[in-house]
Amino acid sequence: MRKKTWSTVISQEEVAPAIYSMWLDEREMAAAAKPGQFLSLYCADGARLLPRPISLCEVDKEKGALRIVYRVAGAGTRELSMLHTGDKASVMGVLGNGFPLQGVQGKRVLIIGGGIGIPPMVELARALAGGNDNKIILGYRDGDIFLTDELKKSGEVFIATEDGSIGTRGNVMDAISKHHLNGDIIFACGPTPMLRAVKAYAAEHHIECYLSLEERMACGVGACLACVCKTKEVDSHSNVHNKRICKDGPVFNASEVEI
Amino acid sequence: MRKKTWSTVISQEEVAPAIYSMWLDEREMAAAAKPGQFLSLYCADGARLLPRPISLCEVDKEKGALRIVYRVAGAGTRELSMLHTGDKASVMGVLGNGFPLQGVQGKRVLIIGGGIGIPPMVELARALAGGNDNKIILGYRDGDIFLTDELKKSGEVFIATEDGSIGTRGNVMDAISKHHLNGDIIFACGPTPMLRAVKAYAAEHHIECYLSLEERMACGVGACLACVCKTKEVDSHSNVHNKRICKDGPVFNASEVEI
Amino acid sequence: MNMKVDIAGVTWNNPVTTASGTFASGEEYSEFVDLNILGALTTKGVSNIPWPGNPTPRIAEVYGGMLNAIGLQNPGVEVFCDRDLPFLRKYDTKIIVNVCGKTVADYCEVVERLSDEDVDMLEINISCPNVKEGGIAFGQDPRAVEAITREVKKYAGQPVIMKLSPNVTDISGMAKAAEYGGADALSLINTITGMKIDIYKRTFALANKTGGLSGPAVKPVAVRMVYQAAHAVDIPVIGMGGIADAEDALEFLLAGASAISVGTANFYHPYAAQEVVKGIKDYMITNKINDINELIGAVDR
Amino acid sequence: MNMKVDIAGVTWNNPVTTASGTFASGEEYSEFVDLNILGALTTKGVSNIPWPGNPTPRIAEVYGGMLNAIGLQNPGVEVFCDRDLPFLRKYDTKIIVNVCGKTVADYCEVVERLSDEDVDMLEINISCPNVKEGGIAFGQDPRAVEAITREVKKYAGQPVIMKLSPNVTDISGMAKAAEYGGADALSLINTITGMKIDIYKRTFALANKTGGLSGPAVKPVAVRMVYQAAHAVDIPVIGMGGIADAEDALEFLLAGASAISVGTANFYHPYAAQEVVKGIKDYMITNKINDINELIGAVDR
Ligand SMILES: Cc1cc2nc3c(=O)[nH]c(=O)nc-3n(C[C@H](O)[C@H](O)[C@H](O)COP(=O)(O)OP(=O)(O)OC[C@H]3O[C@@H](n4cnc5c(N)ncnc54)[C@H](O)[C@@H]3O)c2cc1C
Ligand SMILES: Cc1cc2nc3c(=O)[nH]c(=O)nc-3n(C[C@H](O)[C@H](O)[C@H](O)COP(=O)(O)OP(=O)(O)OC[C@H]3O[C@@H](n4cnc5c(N)ncnc54)[C@H](O)[C@@H]3O)c2cc1C
Ligand SMILES: Cc1cc2nc3c(=O)[nH]c(=O)nc-3n(C[C@H](O)[C@H](O)[C@H](O)COP(=O)(O)O)c2cc1C
Ligand SMILES: Cc1cc2nc3c(=O)[nH]c(=O)nc-3n(C[C@H](O)[C@H](O)[C@H](O)COP(=O)(O)O)c2cc1C
Ligand code: FES
Ligand code: FES
Repeated sequence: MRKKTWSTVISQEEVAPAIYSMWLDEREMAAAAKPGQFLSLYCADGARLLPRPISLCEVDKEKGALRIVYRVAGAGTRELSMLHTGDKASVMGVLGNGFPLQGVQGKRVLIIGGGIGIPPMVELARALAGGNDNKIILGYRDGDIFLTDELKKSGEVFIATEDGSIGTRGNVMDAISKHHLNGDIIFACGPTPMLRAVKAYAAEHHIECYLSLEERMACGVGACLACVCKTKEVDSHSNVHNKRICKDGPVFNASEVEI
Repeated sequence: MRKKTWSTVISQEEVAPAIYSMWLDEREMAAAAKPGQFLSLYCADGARLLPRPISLCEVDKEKGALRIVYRVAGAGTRELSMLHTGDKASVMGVLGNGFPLQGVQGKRVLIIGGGIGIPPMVELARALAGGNDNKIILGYRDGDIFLTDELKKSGEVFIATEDGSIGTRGNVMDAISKHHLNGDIIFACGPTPMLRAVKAYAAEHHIECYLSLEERMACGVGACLACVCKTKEVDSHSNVHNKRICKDGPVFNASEVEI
Repeated sequence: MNMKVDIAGVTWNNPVTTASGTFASGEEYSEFVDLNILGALTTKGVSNIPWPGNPTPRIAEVYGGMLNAIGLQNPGVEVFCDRDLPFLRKYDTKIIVNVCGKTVADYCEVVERLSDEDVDMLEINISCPNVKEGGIAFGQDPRAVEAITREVKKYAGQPVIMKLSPNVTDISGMAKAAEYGGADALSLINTITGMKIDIYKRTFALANKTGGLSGPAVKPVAVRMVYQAAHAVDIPVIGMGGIADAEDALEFLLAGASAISVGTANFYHPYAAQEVVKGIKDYMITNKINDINELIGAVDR
Repeated sequence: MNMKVDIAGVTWNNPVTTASGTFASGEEYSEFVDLNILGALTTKGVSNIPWPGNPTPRIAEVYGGMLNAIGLQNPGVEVFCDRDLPFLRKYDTKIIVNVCGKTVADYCEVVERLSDEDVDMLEINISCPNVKEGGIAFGQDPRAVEAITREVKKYAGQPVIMKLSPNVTDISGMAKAAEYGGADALSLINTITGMKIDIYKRTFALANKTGGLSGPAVKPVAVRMVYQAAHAVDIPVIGMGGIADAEDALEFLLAGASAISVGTANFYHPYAAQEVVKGIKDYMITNKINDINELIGAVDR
């Protein structure tokens, strides 16, 4: 289910400095949405035409609502942060493939989120909360943490902060080794250096690992070839060593992509 | 007094189909404003950068408020028409020279407004209402008239409509001849064909005549030379046969400009 | 009411196509747009062998538009013929295959390979600013334009549209050169070379340093060049550059374009191409235009 | 912290000037901006005799910018010297007089007339797309650029900035031609030729049919050309095209411009030039840059 439409803002609040949480009324997209998928949000200002891709943080299928949590990174997200209840947001979705959930049942899951890569982990952790022993490792810059309460409902949460103000001082890998965390499968989203470290760790320990990647996007639907990542093998669609993050991802098996 | 600022919208309403009336909270500009001057309004959408020049319709010096009345002519005025009480409007003002009021005292004044050239006549007529016998001739397309109530307070109003639904069928000149209106001085604002007719009429009857002109504007302050009109004599500023409508006008003695 | 236009002997149901590289081979946008509604569908550039394209970041947002340096990534003509062409043929629309290459021989190889395929027209991209060899180098010198046109025409089984670069002093000269070389039609504009610098990282926003500017920002330049080109030649001109709605499209038709392409607008408004077709029709009804051909070049009349 | 830059031997207090034709001779904007804060003030084009300019409409709004075809209306060099120069000399800013003409002799006449005046630099506009004779015709052929530069230099009492047109295939070649001809500095870009059509009236939006595109829409093209020109020559380059804030200005400095001009932005934000000066200073403080010259061309370093 893909469409572009005007969605009504149900609510918006600042959950940490410059981090906003917005609920959108979007029944059709909510019905189809899977954890790890994303939306393209568009600006009202005609100077800014390209989409702002933002991951789904929560999906309320019953209410027909979608939650996104994002950092104000520039003019586009600043504009979005100024929307109020009842305003309309221009949204395309739902986009991307999402995290693979088949066969995860019963496995020990490591859910790793760094900074603004944490939001997609909320819906993922909830989806896996039933049958799995979720360990959720979250990396923040400092004590301004967000979404930890939501995530605590779906597993055991371990926090790392760069300045050491909460939890382990350092990054998510430091928290993993400090707490001797083990798992059969890893899901991770966060800055590229973090994803590289996670990938290396997974390879070293032969753990199945899925990463959610980011790249600049123009179309969001696989048509423009802006958002590619390098792949180990020739991709069947592109016929070269490239996959499209927006359509073939944003979630990839760590072993198939080169980051 | 010229500045560019964000003014608060006090109120806005649709006074006729696609004709909006907006009051702006702008004490400093109101204090300086004269009838016939105008504001430049700017769009929020960065795709549209140039000003929308709109005449002052009323000036409330006591409240520090300015009224504009405008037709939704395109995307920019459509955007303006969507502002509500409390919203901010980007405004530059006050611009232009305004109508010359010295020496008008005691004269028989013909105030002629056509269509969206009517708004500036409201403040002008009020300023002249004390000591003059104002005849106010208004031309509309059809029965959707506006600002007539305001104008009736400042003189005797004669209406012409193109479709004849109210008053004289035809244009302002038809109303003037039908009612045998005479005057010692004319102030007019409206579409160019109307202004041409007024100018010819004034010349024929040797009546002093002031016209408010329109042209596309970029700067609004006399710097870009976009908004010129042809003049009979070499202009002292430009040193050619051109005057700037935004700075040297928008009001000109009919005998000095070629339209 | 007639919306059909004749482009070099090929009759399109209406004058609207998609700009190469902004609509892939149609599949991705078929979820948003009924492809049957398009006068023609122009594909992403196709080369003789698969091309991997440029490193990322490949795009950057700029005021009223975007820069791209995709670098003509494509799966190659074989995969195109085996997979994309059968998909496209399901629809009632003309198929224009955009062709790219590094050498004249490369272009000719693709053109020859396509000559027996069920393709309606070929568009030869001699104006891509984002590849080191080929592309724009051919499109900035009138002699090179004429030469490559003449060569490609020898192998072509379909009418040939030469796609011109706006990065030139004299677009009329380029248009004439393509016409002398035997082009059946022209299309323009491709993207205008631009650059964006990230002032915080003090580096180029694109891995390729420069990229092609497209979107509404380029429209006035595109309308001017289409006007000039259409007045310089007797072959049809397909206009593009910043077209996002029917009003934009009509500007190009009035300027002299016989057809138009919707490009970057597809990205931010996936229904754009379809709405342009509808909007042109509405304009014709409102303005009592019986034949779209009355509008073509009408700004001068 | 040093914000001073040396442009062909003239020291500006900071690298910010106004683009010719967007700031008249300063008087109109002196109500909004403290002219003392500008590194330099560049005037509207001045010719030997008064020029009436083009018929109206002279401008049209376009997406993210504007088209203008003012046609270089100006009161002529005598009025300029008698009225505008004394006004400008009251301020602590360098004065750059932009010069236009129909023939090489016209240019030389103005340049010679100004040679003894209290003017700091001359900017020779060989790139105006809006006049029939002169202007852009000189700016689209490297030999013509070199020749006019050489000629003008003979009469100039001040350093000469040649203002280049973006409507060319090869901006580096033009930059080199001006340098060979003896230019002391370059400025670019002038406007890009564009066109707008009113689809309801089916006529041109400008009386002149075509006009020059300026404003944020052109910035990526301008940054690219400034980068190319700055890499092609050893003389300083003054960058402009769509600069509206300090971030825009810094892009040009990083690309290689030694100074920058604020143009169209003055129209819609009369405080722009002043805010650009302030914003560059803030950026230098935040990023611990002691000398503005460290930033010039720094994208490559
Ligand atoms: C699949 C995906 C999911 C994402 N999910 C989230 C999320 O849940 N929460 C969140 O805060 N951020 C998320 N991001 C990053 C988010 O898209 C950017 O922060 C946002 O686009 C910045 O827009 P801006 O206008 O504020 O910044 P600007 O820097 O002004 O944006 C300029 C341009 O660059 C693009 N851009 C800038 N940063 C990024 C980036 N990191 N990735 C892709 N494009 C970028 C913008 O979309 C825009 O086109 C996600 C990115 C991707 C690709
Ligand atoms: C001195 C002056 C006073 C005016 N007073 C009023 C008034 O009181 N009420 C009112 O309804 N209208 C008035 N107008 C006309 C008003 O400026 C235009 O209707 C308005 O700018 C249209 O903007 P738009 O975005 O809706 O239309 P668009 O056509 O989309 O505008 C595109 C561009 O053209 C310009 N433009 C379009 N029409 C005009 C015009 N007639 N004059 C100047 N520029 C134009 C716009 O400013 C903009 O830059 C006045 C014009 C001038 C010059
Ligand atoms: C992402 C992207 C990819 C493009 N790829 C091609 C291409 O493969 N071949 C080609 O001839 N033009 C290509 N173009 C140019 C467009 O077809 C078109 O000429 C240009 O973008 C101007 O139109 P627009 O402003 O409507 O996008 C591409 C443009 C974009 C934005
Ligand atoms: C209304 C207007 C008038 C201009 N007049 C001149 C001129 O007289 N001489 C000149 O060299 N450039 C002139 N220019 C070009 C500008 O100086 C500048 O090169 C161009 O507009 C690009 O910068 P911008 O996008 O910041 O405006 C003019 C531009 C505009 C918009
Ligand atoms: S953003 Fe266009 S292919 Fe991914
Ligand atoms: S609008 Fe610039 S001089 Fe009048």
